[in-house]
Amino acid sequence: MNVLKKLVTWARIKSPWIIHFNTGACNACDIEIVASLTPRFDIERFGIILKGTPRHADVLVCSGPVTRQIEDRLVRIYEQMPEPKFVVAVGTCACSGGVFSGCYNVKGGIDSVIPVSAYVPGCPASPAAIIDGVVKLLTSLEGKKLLAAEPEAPARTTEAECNG
Amino acid sequence: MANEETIRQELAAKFPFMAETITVRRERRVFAETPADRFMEVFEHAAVAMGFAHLCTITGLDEGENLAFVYHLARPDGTILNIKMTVPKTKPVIKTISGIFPGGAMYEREVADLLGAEIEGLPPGTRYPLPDNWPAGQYPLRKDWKPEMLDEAGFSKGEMKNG
Amino acid sequence: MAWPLFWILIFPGFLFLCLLGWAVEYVDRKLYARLQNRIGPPWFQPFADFVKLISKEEIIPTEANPVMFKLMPVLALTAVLTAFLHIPLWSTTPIVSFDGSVIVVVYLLTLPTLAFFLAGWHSTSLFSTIGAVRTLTQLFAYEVPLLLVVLGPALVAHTWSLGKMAEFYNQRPLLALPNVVGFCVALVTLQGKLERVPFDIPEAETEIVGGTFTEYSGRLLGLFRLAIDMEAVVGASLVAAVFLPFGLGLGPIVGFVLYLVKVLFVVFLLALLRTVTARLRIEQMVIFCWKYLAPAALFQILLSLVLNRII
Amino acid sequence: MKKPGKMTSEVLKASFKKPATIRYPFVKIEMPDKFRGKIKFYAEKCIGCKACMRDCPSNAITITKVGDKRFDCEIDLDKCIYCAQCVDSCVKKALEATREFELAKLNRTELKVTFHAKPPETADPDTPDEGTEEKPV
Amino acid sequence: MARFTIPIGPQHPALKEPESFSITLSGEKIIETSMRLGYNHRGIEKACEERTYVQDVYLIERVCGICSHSHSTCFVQAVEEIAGLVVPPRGLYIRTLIAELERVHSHLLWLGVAGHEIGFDTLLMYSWRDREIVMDTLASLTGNRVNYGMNTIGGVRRDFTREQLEDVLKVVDVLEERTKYYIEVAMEESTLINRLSGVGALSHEDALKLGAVGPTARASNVDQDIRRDDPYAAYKDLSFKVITDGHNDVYGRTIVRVLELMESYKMIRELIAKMPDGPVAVKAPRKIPAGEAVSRYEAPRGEDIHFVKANGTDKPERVKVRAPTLANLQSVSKMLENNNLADVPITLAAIDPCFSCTDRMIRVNDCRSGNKDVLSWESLRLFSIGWYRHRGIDFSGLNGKLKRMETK
Repeated sequence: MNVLKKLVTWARIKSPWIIHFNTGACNACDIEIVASLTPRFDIERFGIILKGTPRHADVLVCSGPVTRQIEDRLVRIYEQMPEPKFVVAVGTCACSGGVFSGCYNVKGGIDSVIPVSAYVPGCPASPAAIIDGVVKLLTSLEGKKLLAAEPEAPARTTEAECNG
Repeated sequence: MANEETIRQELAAKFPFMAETITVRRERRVFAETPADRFMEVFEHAAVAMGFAHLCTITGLDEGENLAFVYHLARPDGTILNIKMTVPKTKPVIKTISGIFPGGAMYEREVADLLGAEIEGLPPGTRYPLPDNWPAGQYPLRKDWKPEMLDEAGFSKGEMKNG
Repeated sequence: MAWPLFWILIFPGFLFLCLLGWAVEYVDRKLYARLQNRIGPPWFQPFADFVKLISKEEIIPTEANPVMFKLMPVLALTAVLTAFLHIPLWSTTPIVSFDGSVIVVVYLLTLPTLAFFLAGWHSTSLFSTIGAVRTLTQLFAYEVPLLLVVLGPALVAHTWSLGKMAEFYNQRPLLALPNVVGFCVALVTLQGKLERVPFDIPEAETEIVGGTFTEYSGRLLGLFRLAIDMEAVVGASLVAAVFLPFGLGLGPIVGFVLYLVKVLFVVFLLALLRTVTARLRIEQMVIFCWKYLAPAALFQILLSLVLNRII
Repeated sequence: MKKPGKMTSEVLKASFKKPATIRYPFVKIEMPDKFRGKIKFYAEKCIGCKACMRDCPSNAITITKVGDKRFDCEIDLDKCIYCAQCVDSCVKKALEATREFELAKLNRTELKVTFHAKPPETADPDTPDEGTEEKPV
Repeated sequence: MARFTIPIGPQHPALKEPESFSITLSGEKIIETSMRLGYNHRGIEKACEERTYVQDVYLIERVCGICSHSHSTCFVQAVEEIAGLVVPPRGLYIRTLIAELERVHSHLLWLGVAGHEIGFDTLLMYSWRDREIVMDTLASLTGNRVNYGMNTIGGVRRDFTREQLEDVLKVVDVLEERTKYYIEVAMEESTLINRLSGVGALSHEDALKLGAVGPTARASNVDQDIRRDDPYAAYKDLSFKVITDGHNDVYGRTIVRVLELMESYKMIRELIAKMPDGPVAVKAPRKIPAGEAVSRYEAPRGEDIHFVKANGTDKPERVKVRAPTLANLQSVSKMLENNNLADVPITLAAIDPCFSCTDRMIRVNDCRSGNKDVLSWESLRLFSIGWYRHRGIDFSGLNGKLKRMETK
């Protein structure tokens, strides 16, 4: 049976589909994320595709400190993603709120709203650093057995409103 | 420094009551202060007659017991005229200038949101920049306001959820 | 004996089609990336995508009708599989051969499109309903030229069975030459059937962010993508069997290699078409099909009738 | 009239050219030499004036006194914005911006880097060896 | 004609920023729009009052990710004016050099995004590939691809050696070649011209009345450029032409931005040629004496204005930042009038919104069927591409032509 587990974990590592979400960032990190798709860095060689809908995506790439107005939308997008899902916080603002962590309208890093699997510090995190972060996240999956969906998120049916 | 001097003389001649407040800080920068009630007159004269055709922005200041607003007007030749007027915090009402500068409406909404000024005659529109569910009566840019005041008003920051 | 089971499950059946489908998807994505001066995915990417999707949690929207929601991918898969049994791969006799198998194959190839429509319709999210409606409008546009163009060679061979047609052309390969126009039209309409750029209007990245498969995720999405890959293989081998029928019956090994070369050649042309063109809009696509493809197909039929007269 | 196949010659040519992709994780890339990456701390140079703590825009650096003339420094890589203002503010040049940019970590606690000062008895004032950088377990 | 309102949302998890527009349509024509902004409001001005001047330089620099040098220079100039610091000439020259390099990378970025908005993705791939050259130069000069951190109160933090400046000259030659190529595309390509001209019209008077700034205003014949009218840093010793254009529409803005690139290259060469020697910064006191100052800066998107009030302590009393995009946003509703829905993406992209201070959400409720459709930015973009392709303006042919020009 663990051959099957190994196979599934291998498959999850080799085909991580990502969805990008900007939670109030100064946009330097978003430009670097898009730059990693252009021919010079080309993350498709890792099997990574940028998907438009949370339903199809495995990895949620977030950039920016979470402002108050964005918070509920971030949670809604996170909930629409099927298990097992991961969150990569790109840039210092996403990791800890960065320079804006004192401002009144900012909640702090992404992990103050949703659980984060990998942190890529940098202001902005260069495309190479983002690729390094994603690769580290993927190689770490080899260790953990991720066959069954996490217990606390049982397969559930959610109301099919349009993706937020 | 010549044309700044002419601006000063012209303003001083037209509005003697504010003559001494007009100062020329450096080239292309003229600062002036007017009482609140005479402000519209001076503003209109500057914007229309003296050719200050571009309203850069409106800065709101919290000066202890009253609120001050600095209107930055720019002329194509680069000179900026900054007209300051103060209004008591108890009755922070100012008249809108979106009649002359429709673009100014957004700056006025920002001042109203962040400093709690009431703008008379402002056309209805969405609030900027604070969220809709922002507790009323909280004006972030006031000196006496602290971010913690938000939490008392039940607008909590949420605790740390670390995966 | 268990021959039929072997045929259905292993050889020209499910397993073979799966492997060939993934190989075709890999060739397509790699070529697409290389044409954009990028490296492109590794060779095992389609297999990894499939296994990952199968192991993911699937979310079924509450308003959606769960039975239909789950049934559609299976319907699409079965239709494509049964169609594959009718197509002569390298020997002139396909597994199932009867008079009229051409019509049946073309009909079976439209079933997946209906499955996509019903899937989009039943997942009730607004995105997918718009996507589903577009799948149907597109179906009407490319279906007629495809059918006409496949019937051309059948007329010349005086038979409706794919097996006999392959035999007929095998003896007189030269007769396949006038079918070139038909071959091009078949390629373009196959591109439409597989919903690939320039005809990927109902697909995920179209005008509506979700497209037909917005609400699908996990296993069902994996099955749908497998069905589309298989449909590509079946479509390519149908076009190869009808329009490039030379070299059949030279024994199993040589025949098999020749068949693979033919399918990869057709896939290469499809990938090229996908890189070169930009995405059409729905009205333009319908106009394009009726203004250019249908007349070309009719011309092909005329040519076949004239040929009929001569020989 | 739109001619769909116009790009064919160009696209075929592109497929024979070498792809413009640098294979990053397998081929190491170097940031230019004056790049502002992870900040490094030299414990023995520090005099504990805390100028860096005052000037850090996101208060990511904390200096703690652990003995006379011995200071530990703790840098939060997830708060730091890599502006290297601390390097400029430090009068004793005890801080330096390295070129290291691959700082991604899987949990946030690993992003706290502490530099410990040398233990007193072996501390030899004139040998400028830098403090041990010990990563939290 | 059925009149119905299209609120535009939700935020699309792609490149675009959160923003909310509500557009009233009659049939295809847009009658009026209203904007809901503030999704990116982080409360920077309040945070500035709680930090020292040295820290504020880095906080203000991160207001917007693409024009970070603009904001930090503007802020630092205001503080220097209050404190009466005179920045040594070499420091001013370096500051202006980085400013122009940032304008180059920002305009190239915009060119790609504009191409992407109208379905001409080849332009996106090409301009972003060339942009990588500028980004590498900036990384080797200033130590970071974006957020350069060059400015400090009283001057700049780094000095450049002769070789570094030589490399910049080489890079500028390569980029000038590429930009001539883009000008050729922008000027001649009929499909590009059809798709952009007549869209998002803003007359000269409206531009003045609504306070449009930067390339958006200059494309409506408003001859204003802070670098010439209110020169700061080293612009008074530079000779350059202010590009204005009479098209009053998106096509004019494209021309203005592309030609401005050429001007920037000339300025960079002049700056490096005339670079004086000497120190690059002067020691700044920690406590800035009481006073107030207004400083302006010509950011790639327009006039960026900062008002700083100091009260003698080491923390500013008040910092007011008005990003150029806020001024341009006023004129967007005027631009969108009697255009059609398909023109919304390119009109919005044409003011090159400095992403982090605007937000975009698109929500379509169809009055007839009554169901609420949420059209994301991406789908609105594709809708507009298709809508124009239906009218014969389409880019797939163009992609090829541009690529062939490229390989000639």
